[in-house]
Parts: sequence; C-alpha cells; structure tokens
Amino acid sequence: MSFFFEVLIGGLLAGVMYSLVALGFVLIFKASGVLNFAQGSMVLFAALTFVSLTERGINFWLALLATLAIMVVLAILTERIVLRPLVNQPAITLFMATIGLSFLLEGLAQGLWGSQPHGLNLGIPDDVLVIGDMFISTFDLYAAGIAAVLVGALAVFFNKTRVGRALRAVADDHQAALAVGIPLKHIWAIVWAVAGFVALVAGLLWGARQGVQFALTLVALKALPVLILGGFTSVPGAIVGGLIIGASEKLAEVYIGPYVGGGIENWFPYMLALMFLLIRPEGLFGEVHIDRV
Amino acid sequence: MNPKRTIGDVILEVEDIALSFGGVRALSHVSFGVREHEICSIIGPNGAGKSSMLNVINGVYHPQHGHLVYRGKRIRRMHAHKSARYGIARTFQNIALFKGMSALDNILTGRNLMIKSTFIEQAFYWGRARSEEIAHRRRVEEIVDFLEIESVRKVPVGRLPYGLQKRVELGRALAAEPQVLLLDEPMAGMNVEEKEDMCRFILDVNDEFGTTMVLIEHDMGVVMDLSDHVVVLDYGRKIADGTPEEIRDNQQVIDAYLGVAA
Amino acid sequence: MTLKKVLVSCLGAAVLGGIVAGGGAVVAQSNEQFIPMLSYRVGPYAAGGTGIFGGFIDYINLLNERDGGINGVKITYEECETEYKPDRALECYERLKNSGPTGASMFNFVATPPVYATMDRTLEDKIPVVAIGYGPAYTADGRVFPYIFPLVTTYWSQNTAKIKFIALQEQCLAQYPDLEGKPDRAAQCFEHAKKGELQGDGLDKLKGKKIVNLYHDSGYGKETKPILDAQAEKYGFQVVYIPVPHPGNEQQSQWLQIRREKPDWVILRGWGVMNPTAITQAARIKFPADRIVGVWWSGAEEDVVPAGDAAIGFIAAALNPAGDQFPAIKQIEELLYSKGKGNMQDPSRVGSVYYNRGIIHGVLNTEAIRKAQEKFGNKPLTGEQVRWGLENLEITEARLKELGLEGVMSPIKISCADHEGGAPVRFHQWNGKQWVLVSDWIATDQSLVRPLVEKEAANYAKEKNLPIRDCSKES
Amino acid sequence: MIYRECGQFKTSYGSDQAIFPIPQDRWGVMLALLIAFMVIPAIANEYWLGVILTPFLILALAALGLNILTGYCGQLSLGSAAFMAVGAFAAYNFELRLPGIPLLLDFVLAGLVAAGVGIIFGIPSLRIKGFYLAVATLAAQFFIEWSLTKFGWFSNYSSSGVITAQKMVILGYDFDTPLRKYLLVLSIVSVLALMAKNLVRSETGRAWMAVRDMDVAAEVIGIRIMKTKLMAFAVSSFYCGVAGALWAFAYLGTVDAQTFDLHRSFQILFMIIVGGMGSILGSFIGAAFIVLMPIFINLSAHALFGNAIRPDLLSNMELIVFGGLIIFFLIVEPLGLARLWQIAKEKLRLWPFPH
Repeated sequence: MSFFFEVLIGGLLAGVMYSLVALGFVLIFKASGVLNFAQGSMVLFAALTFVSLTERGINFWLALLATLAIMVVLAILTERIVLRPLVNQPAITLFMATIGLSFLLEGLAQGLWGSQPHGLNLGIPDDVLVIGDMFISTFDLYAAGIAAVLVGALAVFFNKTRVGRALRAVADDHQAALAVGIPLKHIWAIVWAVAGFVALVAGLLWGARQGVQFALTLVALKALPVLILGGFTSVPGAIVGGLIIGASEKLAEVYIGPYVGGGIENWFPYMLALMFLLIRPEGLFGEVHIDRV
Repeated sequence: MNPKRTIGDVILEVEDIALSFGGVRALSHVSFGVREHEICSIIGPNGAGKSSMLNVINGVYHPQHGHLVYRGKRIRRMHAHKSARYGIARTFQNIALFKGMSALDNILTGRNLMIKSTFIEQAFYWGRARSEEIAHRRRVEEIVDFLEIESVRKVPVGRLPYGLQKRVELGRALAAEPQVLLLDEPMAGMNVEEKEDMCRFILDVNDEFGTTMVLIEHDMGVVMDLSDHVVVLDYGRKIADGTPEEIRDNQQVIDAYLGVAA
Repeated sequence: MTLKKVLVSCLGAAVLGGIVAGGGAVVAQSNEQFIPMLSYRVGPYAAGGTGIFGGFIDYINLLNERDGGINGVKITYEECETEYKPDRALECYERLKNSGPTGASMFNFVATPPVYATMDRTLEDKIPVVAIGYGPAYTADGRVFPYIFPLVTTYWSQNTAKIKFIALQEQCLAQYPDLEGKPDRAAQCFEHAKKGELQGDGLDKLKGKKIVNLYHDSGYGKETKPILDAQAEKYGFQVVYIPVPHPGNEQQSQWLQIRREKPDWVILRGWGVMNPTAITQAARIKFPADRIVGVWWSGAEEDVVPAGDAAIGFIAAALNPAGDQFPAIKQIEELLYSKGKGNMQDPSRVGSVYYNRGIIHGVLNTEAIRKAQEKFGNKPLTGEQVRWGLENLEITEARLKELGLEGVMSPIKISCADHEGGAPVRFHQWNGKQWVLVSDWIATDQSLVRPLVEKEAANYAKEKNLPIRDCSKES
Repeated sequence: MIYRECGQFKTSYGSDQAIFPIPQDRWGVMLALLIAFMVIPAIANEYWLGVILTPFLILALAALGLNILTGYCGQLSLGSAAFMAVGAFAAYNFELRLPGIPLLLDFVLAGLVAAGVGIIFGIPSLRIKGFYLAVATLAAQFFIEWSLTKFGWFSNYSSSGVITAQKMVILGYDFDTPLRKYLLVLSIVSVLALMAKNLVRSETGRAWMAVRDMDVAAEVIGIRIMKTKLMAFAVSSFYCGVAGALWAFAYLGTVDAQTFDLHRSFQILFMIIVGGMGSILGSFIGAAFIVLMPIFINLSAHALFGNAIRPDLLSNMELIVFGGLIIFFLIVEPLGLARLWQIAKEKLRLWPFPH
C-alpha cells in the first residue's frame, strides 16, 4: 500500500512540474487566444541564457535578472515585429507565427550559446525524504513550493493590479477592451514578458532535473494534456490538471503498463484527457460556451 | 388569387413548449399553430423568446417540455437535420452563411438533400455526380435570377454587403424547396429600398410556391402588411395570437410594447 | 504590394536556382579525395553531432595541415546539415555522392535510420557506408552487405562485453565482499584485475542475478533484446525490460518499478536527455550509480554533466576513452586551434568522449583510404576502391602508436565476412569531473553474436533476394 | 492581357461547372502535368527525382489529406503522420501476408486501413472542437506510434521494429529506378489530387466547407454533421495512408514507427498553413516551401559563406532564416501562399488596367 502512495505522491509532484509549463501556455492563450507553439522554445531559450551567463561567472541573482531582462526585451520585440502586424488576424495565423517564432528561438538559443547540455545546480537540496518506507524527493517538494508561490503571485497579479485587470478584460473581449481604452499592444507585450518569466522558472526547475539542453523544448508535450484537462484559459485549471495528469499517468504506467508492454506514459495522458473531454468538452475550468444562432 | 395560396389546415403546431438555459427561462409553455400556406409572424420585444421559438421548431434547441406536431405527426424531440428532411428551412438573425464559399455554392448546399450520387461518383465526377451537379446548378441559377444576385454569384459571401448576404441566405433556404420557411428578422438592418425588395421576395415565394412562412420581424408595418396571422411573445410567454387586426387592438400587446408594468 | 511581389518572386527564383546549382555541383579538382560530412549541429542530437563531426573534421584537417593529406592526396570535405532526420540525410547523400573528382569516398551518417535507408542504394552507387558503433548489427555480415561497415563494435557485441564487465564486478565482489557499497569499488576491482588477482571471469556468478534493461522505447532501444535474451539463457540471469517513452525526460514510474524489482544491475540503453534523467531518478530511489552500466550513447560528458553529483560513480561502455593527452590530439591543438582553425565552437570540448569518437571516425576512414591506395595507387579513389580498403583494413597497435593515438581504440581487423572487427570494449566511470577507465579492453563474445548476425543477415538476403558472397574468392 | 475572363462565354452550366472553368487555368494545369510527366523526366537527374521531387510529391499528398480535414472541413489534426504510419505498415503487411497482391490494390487497401483508423480517432470530433480537438488527435499520434513499436506483429517481429518495403512491381514492370518511382508517385498523386479537386467542388466538399464555416447552419439545411466529419477523417486518413505507403515503398525503402513521429505531423500541418488552408494548390505550394526551403537555405548559406563562418552558426542560421521567413510571409499575406497566388491572378485579370 505504501508503494501505491509513493507512486501517487511522486505523480502529484511530477504533475506540478507539468503545470509549471502549462501556465505559460495559459497566460498567452488567455490574453490573445493563441496556442503559443513557441512556449517550449522559450523555456529552452530562458534556461540556456541563464545557465550560460552563470557559467561565464556571473552571480546567480544577477544572471537571473539579466535573463529576465532579455526575456522582456524578447517579449517586446515579439510584440513589435510579429504580433503587431498581425493584429486582428484569425487565431490560426497567430498560431502559425508562433511556429515561425519557435524555429527562430531555437536557432538563436543554440547559435548564441552552443548546443551542448549544461548541468544546472540551483542549490535546491536533492535528497530523499524517507517516510516509513516511502521515498519522497525534496527537490520535487521545493519545486512544488515554488510553483505554488508562482501561482499565488500570478493570482495577485491578475486580480489586484491594474495591469492584471486590464489583462482579464482583454482576455474576455479584445474589441471591448480596445473600446474602453485599454492599450492592447502594451498588454500583449506584458503578457509575453510574464510568460517569458514563467518559462524561465519552468526552464530552471526542469533544467535542474534533466540538464539544460535542447530536449527542454519537449517538455511542452507534457503540458498539452494538462491544458486540455484544465482548460486553456484557467490558471487553477493548469494546476489541478497537472496534478491529475501526473498522478494518473504514473499510476497507469506502474499498474497497467507491465500488462501491455510498458511505455504507455506518452499516450495515456492524452487518452485520459480525451475521455474527459468527451464528458466535458470545455475542460475542467474552461468556460461553458453556448452557441447562439 | 393563386390556388397554392389558399390557406389550408394547421400544418405545424407547437404545444406547451418550455425551454430554459441554466436557470434562465426562455420560453414557458407556449402553444400555437401555423396553417398551411399562411404567413405567420412572431413578434415581441427583445428577449421575448422569438428566436428561441424558431430554434425549437427546427431542432437547434431541445425544449425541456412540450412537443411539436408537424403534419399530424407528434414530435417530442426535433433534430436540426431531421427538420430539413421534413421540409422546414430557415434563415438566421445574424446571417449564418458559409463565409468561405461563393454565393452559388452557398445556395447549392441548400440542395444537399436531393443529391443522390455517392461520394465515389463525386470523386470521379462521373455518372450521376455530373448530371446532378448540372441539374442542380440550373435550379440554383433560377433562384439566383429570382433574387437578382447574378452579378455576385461567384464572390465569396464574406465579401458581400449585408443586404446581399441576407438574400443569399434566403436563396439557400429556398433551394431546399421547403414547405415551411422560418425567417428570423429577414429585414433587420436594411434600408427602406432593401426592405421593399425583401418583402417582394417573401410574398412572391409565398405566392408562387405556396410556402408556409414563420417570420420574426420588428418592423410593425411590414408585419401588418405581410402576415395572415400574428403570435406575440413577451418574456417567453404567449400573450396574444390572432389576425393582424386583432393584434393591433390587443391591450396586452400594447402594454408589452410600451413597457407598462405587468 | 510591388515590393512584396518582387521579394516573393526573387525568393522563388532563388530557391530554384539554388537547388539546380546544388543538384549538379561537381567540382572538378584533380588530386583530392572527397569525404562528405553529413553532420547535425542543431536539434536534440546536436551535442553528439558537434562533438563527433568536430573531431572527425579536425583530424582530417590535421592530416592536410601536417602531411598534406594522405600520400599527397588532399582530403576535402563538405558539410551538409541533416538535423538527424533520415529524409534530410538522404537528400545530403544524393547531393554529395558525386562531389569531388571521384565522388564520395564513403558516408558516415552517425545515425541509424539513414543506414537502413541507404542499404540498397549503396549497392548501386558503389559507395560504402561506415557506421562506427551504431547501425543494424546484422550488417556486420559482409557477405550479404558488401558496402556497409558497422566498424569496431555493434550494439550486440557491445552488450556481450557489458555482461562480461558485470560478471567481472560480481567476481570481484565475491572475492572482496568488503568492496560492496564503496565508492571506489569499480576502480579497486580494476586494480585487482590488473594484478591478475581475480580468479575467473565471474560469468558463473551471474546465475540468479537480476538485470533491468532500461531502454528508450524505439527501434534503437529494442535492438539488443535478442542478444540479451540469449545471454540470459546462457548464463542463467534474469532480464527485466522496462521501456522509457521518448524523449525520456520523465522517468519516475520506471524507477519506482525498478525499486520494486530490486535488480542487481541496471543496463541503461539511453538517448540524450533520457540519460541524465535516469541518473537523477536513480539517486532518488537510492539506487547506486555504480550499478548502472550505460551504452556508449550514455557515456559522454554531455550525458552526465546535466545530472550533477548524482552521476558520480555512473559507469558506461566506452568506444574510446576521453582525454586530450594523446599526441595526435596535442598536434591538433597546436596546428589547428592555436591558429584558430579548429572546428569546435568550444575548444574545451577537445578531448571529450564525443570528440575522441570523431577522431576514431577520422582514423578509420582515412586509414581505409590509405589501405586502398596501397592497391590502387596514390590518387583520388572511387567509393568502390575505398570499399576494398575498408574490407582489408587492419589497424595494429604499432600503427596506432605511429598515429599518436595509442589507447584511443583497440587494434582492429576487418575482413570480407566480418565488417565489424568485433573489437573489445572498455568501461569508464564518471568521477564528477571526468571519465576514468575502470576496465581493460573486454573482448566481445562473438560465439553468441556471430550466429545471430548471420541468421538475421540471411533472413534479410532471402527477403531481398540478395546474393551471398563467397569470401574465399575475394582478394 | 493574357489571363482574361472577358470574351469567354459559357454556353452551358456543364462547361461553367468544369473543373477549371477558365481556359488559361486548364491549360496551366495541363502544362504543369506535361512538364511533370514529360519534361522533368527528360532533364532532371537522379538527385532531383529521387530526393527532391519524390518526397515533395509524397508530402504534398499527405498535406492534401490534412487539408481536406483541416482546410476544408475545419477539423484541426496533429496526427497526420500517425495515419501515414498506419498506411506504411498496412501496405507492408498486405504485401507480406498476401503475396502477389497487385501493388495498386495494396496501396488502396493500405489507405482504407488508415481511413478506418482515422474514423475511430475522428469520433471525438463530434463533441470537441478547435485546439481541444487538435490536442486530442495527438492521442492518436502517440498511441499509434506506440502500438507499432510495441507489437512485433506489425513489423514481422524485426528486432529493431524497422520494416523494409517490398519491391514495387506492377504487371511485371519493376519500379526500381528513381525515375520510375517518381513517375509512379506522380501518377498516383495526380489522380488523387484530381479526385480531391472533384470532391471539394461537389456535394461532399460543400458539406465539408459548410460544417467548417458554420456547423449549426449546416445541420439546419440537412447536412449530417457526424457523417460529414467522419467522412472527412476517412478521406483525409486515406490520403495520408497512401502517402505513408509511398514514403516507405517509393522513397525511404525502410521505415519504422519513429519515421512518422510528431515532428512529421507538425511538418505537414506547417505545409497547409503556409501553403493555404482549403486550397488544393496550397498543399503543393506549402509542401514545396517546407521541403525545399531548408535545403535551399542550406545550399545558399554554404555558397554564400562557405568556410567563412562557423558551421554551428550556419546550421542555426538555417533555423533562424526559416522561422523568419514563415513570419515574413504571414505578415505579407496571412492567408498563405496560395492566397498570394490568387491575388496575383486577380491582378493579372485586370492588368494592365487596374481600374
């Protein structure tokens, strides 16, 4: 039985890591209705920039600030060069643009910093907490804590600040937001900058687990079923979705996997999300949409 | 008067229809009947449940209570594609055209139920596929002529002005050669000239093919001119049902429109 | 709009023009031997691509710089980016196969899928494909695959050496039980072995042991199953197969399964990000890193550095040891890097595992050309002639010493029937800073591998209706 | 003054309903086919035929399949490569287990198997839409990839899961050279493209577009949403399946499940969005852009800079330029390259008197 709980807790903690990546998608989708294909590349770009700076002897906090600044500049450039000319275009066009952006960022990141993997030590203890005969990773606990703080901060940002309120208005209705004088372009730049910050945090935590390397772009694949489950527009949805996906995929791999040859973790979350969608097509926290004719 | 235009028996009845979304009541226990060949108007203030009523009739919404009777057949739950097979066609308040397709193709879709060829024949554009395509095209060209939209037939409808889009939508509904035609505010947002054209089309259709019409319209003048029969809804309830003259004098209707507290 | 139109049409024309030029580009230069470089420097495999092709190209430039090529024939190369995709690789193959005065000497894809895709083409194009330490194992049967050379050691051979290495560790532990759990166990055992103190190869100690084969869930990962099964049967150990779905950046459930299985050893058949993830996860179930033995795609600096301290003690197979102490590499640093002519973007990677594997690529390919020149003369050679060189390639200890690369690889001899050479394998251990050798060259078990190779090759020949060469008639 | 509609009068609806109502278009297509069938074989070398044109045609076919589903019927899918995989493995297994089966029948059966699988994975589209559906089709992608790797039967128990396509022989004629393979692929792609064009201009296609543009209205005029969507999934998967079979048989020769990974699905999606959604021509233009552009950039980068800059930088510049071009084209024309072509044609119709 304790093995079951160990799998469950491990899965929930892994789920938090998925949520972190999913958050970046949610932010941008909320503000602009775009599934940002470049999110994985942003994670890579941020983490690679940070780790390359620290390896050049720059102080941890300074590097963090510098990376953040670079992500903000990147967000502003993205808004200026990519999004602004495409304002009022259909979502699919913006989606395409993010595809182009992802190629661009991957080339830029590897061109600037090289393609070899880096180790990343954040100073977070990676020990094993032994409870009974269960092993729980302290790193994962810390990561979960950081994710919780991040979500909390985002909640405050969305609900308490002026920018946050404007952002929610934009998410509800672009045209209406424009009409009441909310500067859409600034909002977009801010959202992309915040998404860049989330990408940086996700990149650092994932990078500390698996190294900072190109494969970081692939963590986005883990976030997609979380998004479906939680809904593309909901911050709490990303968290709850992540927890559900994390726990269920681990339990499935351990308890069902051996009977079908294993390796089912890639499709199981998608199947789960699919089953779930058939019952609730708008996701866990997505808004119900009534077709009016 | 054209024999087709002679008003016959009740062809469509709605009985005790109740519909709500979440907790919001859209229709409460509405009943009325529409007779064959007549033009029946549903009027009422905004939010009275008029569009919802049409949506119930052709199966877009499923009421929680009540049923339809169509040509003597009791239908508890109408489905949208089934209503088309019964010969009920429809236009929408906020134009529901297929924006990526040309006017011609939009109207052609109205004839989809009459296509007999299989998709294999269509893939080879061979046999029935070819002959049907040409036959239906001929019929659609007649509608195009009738609606006077020859010049825009190959333009994607998304690029057409509003008034023309409304005509194309009417054309699509007509292409199905319906027995009952539901028109949701066919003249909304039109100028006087366009309205006159549209009235003429509606009357012509009704005259020539004897199509039964259920119409939602805000312009009282139009309603009173066109209709054989008017149903008035307010807050989801039916408050009056009768000839235009009867409605004109109905105190409840006047109150509803003038907003007197009930 | 006009500007846009002009731009668009210019682009279109440029695309066409560029491809026409590329398709027909044949540069006629007299005394040059052309080697195509189908490198991949972007994407998830880039770490391996930049290292191996960096070493390969540096070695060739060294020959050109120092000796003026091979016996006066200058070696030229052209890079073509494949992004590790078989279709891009195939495009590069077709683009470059006729380049140079005599066409491509050989192809090194450093990726398995293009080897499959070119198996038939090589017969027509008469250009050999060299696959050093990868590719389908059964192509080692040169009677069926005259143009394919999975040189040094295939995955199957490597696996037999791995089991032997594990057996040696068991033997050592049986004799010196107090080494159990010591961080320097493998090093100590190596010392004992060097002194000849180990009594036996330990293969009998494998009976009843449990080995987990943690593999990348793909063709590459599955490939060693037949040979592992054969060994399990022969030596009486138990293998548990646990797949890791691509890309392998999440392995919690796999390692929980391993925790439940309580194996004696874990074989890590990993790829890229799967390796550091496996190592960090192992630490979280307190599975000792020195009981994990990786394949040589798990045994480079790039595979362990990201795992941090958790990787200390991790053991992997080594096609080649790391280090820049070898004279030839010293010369590369002198002749190339000091003049800014080196190929590596980051010169500190010179002497890394991947880089040295690139050096081996350089050695084997150029030595084959040299061998072929003995027969066909010191002039640019065709792929077919180089093929003869590869088939008759022999690199002795003495030759390696001459090349300044003693110890980078073991001596190897290729023959018509054996395109692999069945070279022995060494194992090295990560100490947190560098890879340290913890075994001598361990011979592979060809008595197990060869019959499997011949069986699969015969199947292939039958399916494809290919002739089987009679090697006694080859010269 | 060449591309003109005036002065051409249609005397029957039949001729106005013809596949290419404007003669210049008809001639253009004829000319393209003539060049593809006669001129290219005469002038192109093996490099062109074998590794540029053949894969381009096959991927254009897959893009056409996806365009039917996504461009015409509005159902976003990220699983096209998986259906290619189904086609490839099905074709291999039919050849293996029914020796002597005619090649073309084999391809058709492979397409039908893919269509069947496509219908199964299309069922969720009845409830979910847009990006939700796209992500749901990823389930198909991963599940199919996993099944083909996991169950040895599909690859005839080959140890590495790699299948080797059989020889392509039709009535004793061996399609073994790049030229012959190219001609076979070209014929199949031409026929299927023609059929696709026929489908989208007839009832089936109109139903697809109606569902795409406004499903409620489509249902109200009697179009069965379920049948229409599943038909689109079936036809689309059929095309992808045939493309997959060709990829294995006429191009790579050996494939495994990973040949048709998510990356390939994305590549095909990029083709239709760059080329133009809901356009047959767009599928071809998009495939040309996505397949040829990286090769062109690779070539021109080497030609321009050669050894002057670091090879690492060169490779990364390819990515940057490629990504930049996608963005550039979007800003120039958000509706894809096919739309750009259409605008050019409309301008040409009016040229030289634009007003």
